[in-house]
Amino acid sequence: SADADTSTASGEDAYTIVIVPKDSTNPWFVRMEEGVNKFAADSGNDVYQKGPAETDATLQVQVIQDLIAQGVDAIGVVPVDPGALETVLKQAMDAGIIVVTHEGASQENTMYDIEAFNNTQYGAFIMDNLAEAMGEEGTYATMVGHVTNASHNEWADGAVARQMEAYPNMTLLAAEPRVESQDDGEVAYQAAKELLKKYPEVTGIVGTSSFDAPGVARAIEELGLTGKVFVSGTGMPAANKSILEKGLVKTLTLWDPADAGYALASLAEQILDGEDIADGVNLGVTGYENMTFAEGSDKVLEGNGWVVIDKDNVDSFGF
Amino acid sequence: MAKLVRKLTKSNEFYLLLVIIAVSIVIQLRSGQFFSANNLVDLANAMVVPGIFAVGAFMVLVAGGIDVSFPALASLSVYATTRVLVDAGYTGGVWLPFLMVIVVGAILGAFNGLFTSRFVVPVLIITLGTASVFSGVMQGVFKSVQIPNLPQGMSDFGRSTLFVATNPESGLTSNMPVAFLILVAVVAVAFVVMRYTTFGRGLYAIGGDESAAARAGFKVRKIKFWLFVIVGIIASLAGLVRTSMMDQMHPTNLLGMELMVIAAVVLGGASITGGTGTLTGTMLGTLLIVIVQNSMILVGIPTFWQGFALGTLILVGTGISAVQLTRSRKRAPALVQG
Amino acid sequence: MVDNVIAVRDIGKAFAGVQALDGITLEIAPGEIHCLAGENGSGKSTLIKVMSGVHAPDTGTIELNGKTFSKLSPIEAISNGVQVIYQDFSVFPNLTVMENLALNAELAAHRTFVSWKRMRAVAEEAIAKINFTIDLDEKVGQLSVAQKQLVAISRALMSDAKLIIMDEPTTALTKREVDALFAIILDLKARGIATLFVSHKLDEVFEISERFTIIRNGKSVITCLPEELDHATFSHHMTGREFDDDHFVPEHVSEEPILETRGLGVDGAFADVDLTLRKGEILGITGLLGSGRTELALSLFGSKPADSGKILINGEVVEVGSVRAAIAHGIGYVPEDRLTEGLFLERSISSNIVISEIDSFVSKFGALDQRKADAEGQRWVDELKIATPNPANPVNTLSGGNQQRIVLAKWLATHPKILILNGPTVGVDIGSKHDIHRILRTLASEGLGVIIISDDIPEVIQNCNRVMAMNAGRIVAEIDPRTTTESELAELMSKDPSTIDGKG
Amino acid sequence: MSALTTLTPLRDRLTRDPHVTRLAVILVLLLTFFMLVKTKNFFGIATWQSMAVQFPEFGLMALGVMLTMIIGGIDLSVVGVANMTAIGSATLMMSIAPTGSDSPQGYLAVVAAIAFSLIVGAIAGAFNGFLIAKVKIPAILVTLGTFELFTGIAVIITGGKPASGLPAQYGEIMAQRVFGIIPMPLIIFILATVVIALIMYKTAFGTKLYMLGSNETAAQFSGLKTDNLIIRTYMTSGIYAAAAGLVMLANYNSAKADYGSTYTLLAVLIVVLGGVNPNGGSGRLSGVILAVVVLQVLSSLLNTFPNISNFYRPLIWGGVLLLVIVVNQWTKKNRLSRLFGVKGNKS
Ligand SMILES: Nc1ncnc2c1ncn2[C@@H]1O[C@H](COP(=O)(O)OP(=O)(O)OP(=O)(O)O)[C@@H](O)[C@H]1O
Ligand SMILES: Nc1ncnc2c1ncn2[C@@H]1O[C@H](COP(=O)(O)OP(=O)(O)OP(=O)(O)O)[C@@H](O)[C@H]1O
Ligand SMILES: [Mg+2]
Ligand SMILES: [Mg+2]
Repeated sequence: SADADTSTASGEDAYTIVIVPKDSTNPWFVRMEEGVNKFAADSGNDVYQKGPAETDATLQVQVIQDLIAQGVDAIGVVPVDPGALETVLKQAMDAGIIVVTHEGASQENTMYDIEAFNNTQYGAFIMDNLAEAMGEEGTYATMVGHVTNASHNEWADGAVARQMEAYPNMTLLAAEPRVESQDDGEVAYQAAKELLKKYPEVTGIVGTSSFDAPGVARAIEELGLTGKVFVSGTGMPAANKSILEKGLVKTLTLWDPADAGYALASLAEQILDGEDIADGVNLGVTGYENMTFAEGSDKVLEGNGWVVIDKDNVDSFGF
Repeated sequence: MAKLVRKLTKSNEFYLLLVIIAVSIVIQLRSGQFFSANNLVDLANAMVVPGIFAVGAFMVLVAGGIDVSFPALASLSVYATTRVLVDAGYTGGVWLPFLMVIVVGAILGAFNGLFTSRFVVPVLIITLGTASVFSGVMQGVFKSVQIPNLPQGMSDFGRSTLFVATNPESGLTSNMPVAFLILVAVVAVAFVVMRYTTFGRGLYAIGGDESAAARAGFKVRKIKFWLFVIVGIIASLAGLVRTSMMDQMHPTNLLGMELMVIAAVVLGGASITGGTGTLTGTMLGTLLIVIVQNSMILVGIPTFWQGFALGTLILVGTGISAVQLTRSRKRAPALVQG
Repeated sequence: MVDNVIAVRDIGKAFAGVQALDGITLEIAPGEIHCLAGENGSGKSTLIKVMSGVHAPDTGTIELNGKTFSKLSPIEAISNGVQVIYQDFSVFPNLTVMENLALNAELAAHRTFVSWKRMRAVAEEAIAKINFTIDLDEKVGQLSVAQKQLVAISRALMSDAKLIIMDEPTTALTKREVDALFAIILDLKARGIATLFVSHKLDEVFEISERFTIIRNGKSVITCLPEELDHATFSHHMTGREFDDDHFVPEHVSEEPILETRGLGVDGAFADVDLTLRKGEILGITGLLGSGRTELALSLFGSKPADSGKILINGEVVEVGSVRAAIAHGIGYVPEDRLTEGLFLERSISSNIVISEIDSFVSKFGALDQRKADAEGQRWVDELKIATPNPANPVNTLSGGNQQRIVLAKWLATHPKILILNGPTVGVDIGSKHDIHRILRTLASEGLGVIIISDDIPEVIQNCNRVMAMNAGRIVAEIDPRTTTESELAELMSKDPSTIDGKG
Repeated sequence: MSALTTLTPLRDRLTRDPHVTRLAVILVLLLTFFMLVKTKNFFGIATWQSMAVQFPEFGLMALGVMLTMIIGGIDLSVVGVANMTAIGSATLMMSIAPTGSDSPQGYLAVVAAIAFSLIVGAIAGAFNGFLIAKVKIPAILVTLGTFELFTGIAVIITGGKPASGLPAQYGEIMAQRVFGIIPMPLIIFILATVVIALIMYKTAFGTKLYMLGSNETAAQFSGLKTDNLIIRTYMTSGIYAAAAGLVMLANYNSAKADYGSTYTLLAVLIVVLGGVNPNGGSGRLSGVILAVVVLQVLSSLLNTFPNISNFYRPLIWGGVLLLVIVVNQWTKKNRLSRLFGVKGNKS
């Protein structure tokens, strides 16, 4: 039926809107595609998602370049790396293509960027969850996918800032403030084990990548530190059901990527329709119904789209 | 005795062992943790997957080829297995997943084997092609995504432990996974095959001189074909172990490991042109890389410096054995014989 | 009538464009010692490969053990009692002597598991058979060419062969080893085992063979008994040309030596070597394997610089610390093993020839004048009569004799003043051999200083005006070849060194 | 006259090497398919411009890898060199011409950065070459180690963040369209190809590379400075990788330690698809160039099909490589069936 939709929509006045995620194996973007497809069905436009085969800025640029060459109407991007995309997104806009981004607050060459939330606030929220688990005291470290990953580092920075202002009894591990999981559950596991062996004072780890929390949780369980050391971070419900249920992780945070995908496509369509984008714009999905510009910005639209999952509500999401 | 010393100083394994000992001592001095029981168990744990892969890479190197397809092969066979079992709601023991990855691994290995045995083209070229095909099939045809919940048997296997090592000081515990036995078994079987079977000696013979092997009556094509079937099985076992131990199927988790594994085997003294190398060297080479990769935080190397440190260590480690080896070969008396 | 151990009839075999064999028929009786002779590229090796199942013939049949085959597999050939010692030995350089010797037996017995104990026993027995001592645990790649050859020979002799085919088995053997091999062949004969033998050394051929088959351009020329031929007619059948044997007499020898060494030595290889070479001379250096002759050559060529002593060129002490230094001093070196040390097999003939002087075809702006380089290649191809349709073809399209000329051409192209040749005619047929000797003589008469290192005694006796014998790392004698017989020289080479009061 | 003499051997080479001919046939078939199925895209200049911006990045790396493979080695460090040098030159440019500088200052910065980048690339390559030739560590180990090392240096310099904020002049120069249509990266790639062609076929160095790759011992015995050759080869590869880094710096207007992480294997794939023997001694530039173009056209073509996931890209690349292997063998043996026939005396 989706096919039928596309074929009828490819008529004269249907728009071609392409959403370019960071990669496509990650369940995150698989979920995002569901939102994109839903928008395609709702709007009747030619809307689809096409990402690079691996999370790699250069590959993502190539996908966008090819889309420019094909003359699509709008591109919605989740940048692997905003800096790397500036040139190609500028080319796209110069070619008259509508460009919007998601998770790219620092992107200059975009018309609008939508954020499910503010990165610093999101980091703070992760910290709040970790602090609660740690009883607001103890030493912690932060873990990012790669030190080169911008949003992970912003979240981690936000988390540290939040601890500074709100949790005086907690300290950031000075020797290893930030470790890498290389977006790999096995590396997260090995690194966490090393960290906990070398620094017995560490009782909490701020995870950011969706691979972090499960990997760290495995290490905590194996080292016999369940209930003594805690991890928080981002993760999808289904992928983390078991660690939540075992109590290895109390809470994880996320926003529904399907909604973000829907909102991104919807924003692009509104711009194409010539609608005025202003504070309070409604992108048609929960959490994105009343978007406001971030402080001092006329590009970054923030919603309030994050959710907390714990062992009680983990089954209620359906993904 | 003198002969033994000469043999020792000519062997790559000897210098590698010295390097490993030196590195361990440095780590011990810097962290005080290296020789603790639970750290050693952690290293053994981290060694399982690269170790199993290394055995396969070693066998291919001996026969004179470089196989870069094993991570893709393992990913595809384990993904297919897990997907089918999860979709079928399989809740039984781990024997079926094992059986399935062995069968799928053997079939994919046979695909490699068909090409390598029938075409006079370096294995590196062929496996670059098949690796792309394998990962393309996994990601494109199977539309691979993470599988968060594994069949119960695989989860249980991944969690089962041989024993638990406790650090008396910190009270931390590390589990020696049952999967370590798979590494031991693979190494043991490979040792027997490589040393005591005509097939294994055939691999060495082919790596030494392929046409001489054919003239001597080795069935070169057949041996190459079965080599890749075996390597397919070995790689798939590694993949299944990794997936079970992670308790999740991440389709791309293994990809990109090939170069590090091959480097470990070459570090262990296997020649990239074939015919030489030992399993001992292979395991030592892998161990060195695993130690280095898993001791950065212990040693206190800041995250930003870890890539630099890893690169330096690879170069220093390989450099020491290379220099020593050239030296001892030069020192050895030239052919004097009456 | 005695059944043949093998008979091939009307064999034809073509390789992309080359008719390597054309209607060859050959029969070998049990216990017969049969010699297959022919120039380089006449098809001998190809015929052997057909008989041993490596190549399938295009036409013709092979009769073996009363069965007729249109083609064989290597295993079929082996199990029917055909054993081959290939020209390239077919050894495994990465395996030990023991395995090289014993693996075949394990394979032939269709074993799944090998036993190292059994293999050691088998290997010990094999080397005992031909009376040669060697470390069974040494890697074959570490052995000298001659030792490799002996390994290949002992391996072939192990099985229950009915026919042993030897493709140039004696190329790297010294007289003593050749004698030992002949004793073995005669012993085999006594046990009813036939031998098919390819060699380019005429003396040997006449010494051992009972019957000759001579082929030329892939066709049989004659099959006859040794009595029916002498050296000259034999050579004539092979090449269609006439040769005359004479001693080399230098036309003009300079007063001043061009090359001298004083007390030259390399630890563990040779010591106290004093030699003098003048322009116009051909100096022979001969010695057994391990006598230090190759190391001496390598140290003169800078590849294994001397540990002690001096080298003088034109009376001046020079440092020959590297190959490039040697070349700069006008020294050229034709190495022992042309395949591994001399040739770039997959590259073109002309680039092989010009490589050592390639920098001279570079213009001021750094551009290589390819046409000039090709012309130079073509010039040497013509000059040395290298048989090729096109100098752009890769070297591996040529046979051994022609390959050797390429190595020679490479050095002549650098206009050397001193040319050192290590085994210049190993594996080269009489025609080519003769041509190469002619070339060397001409070069000497043009004022070059030539050193031939060889254990082919007739070669040095005929082509050198002075010969030095090396034994156990020392020069033990210098002889005048016109007044010394081959056997005297052979004795000097092989005597127990302690009984000779040599220099130092 | 001179153009004629350079052209003739080129044509000779094209027709003499069947592998290259086959790649050319594949390309023609591919283009025909493209033209028929995606006519609109095929005739749009934008399609070609976007390709011309993309392939120089990995194409330049492949050219360097090609040289190292011709001498029987390999260079896995190209991506590390590219990122390290790009970061270095970005940092340099920003310090010479911080935001707000005037344009002469900016151009000076650009020139200095380009020179700096190529020099650092040469040094990095020479370091590889030194370890391979003098310390005698296998090339695969050396370059894997230096890949980690160079990437590590890039991470240390930037703390893992992108180096951005380049003077506008850099982007301006690199975004030039020569004759209004040809993108700068393509010009750089063509220039680099011409240079490498001259090196390979018009200098003694080129000939020596092939000889060295064919037989290292014989090369030594022929008086070639083998160590020096090896070092110079890796140096050239380093320079080409640095050039790729400069192109990436322009394409992304920033440099970062982990850009182009998929290019290592892609470059190797291109070189072997182009017909270079990984054991050294043979292979042609024309084959490698064709392989670059074939892969680029294939992937751009794929991107025009919304329904075909990018995951099919490796599948198709691998498929093309295997296909070429099969076809090569086929024509060598005349009949493929013989390949699968049983050897023995059953005929
Ligand atoms: N596999 C092959 N492919 C192409 N040509 C070949 C092949 N093998 C042999 N030839 C050609 O066949 C001819 C006969 O070669 P063969 O090796 O039998 O000569 P030969 O008599 O052994 O010479 P030599 O005395 O030099 O050993 C030569 O012209 C050779 O180039
Ligand atoms: N399997 C093969 N494939 C390709 N070429 C071959 C093959 N076997 C032999 N040749 C070629 O055939 C020619 C003759 O081969 P062969 O090894 O018999 O040399 P040869 O003629 O015996 O040399 P010589 O007697 O001078 O040592 C050589 O040029 C060799 O490269
Ligand atoms: Mg021959
Ligand atoms: Mg011969």
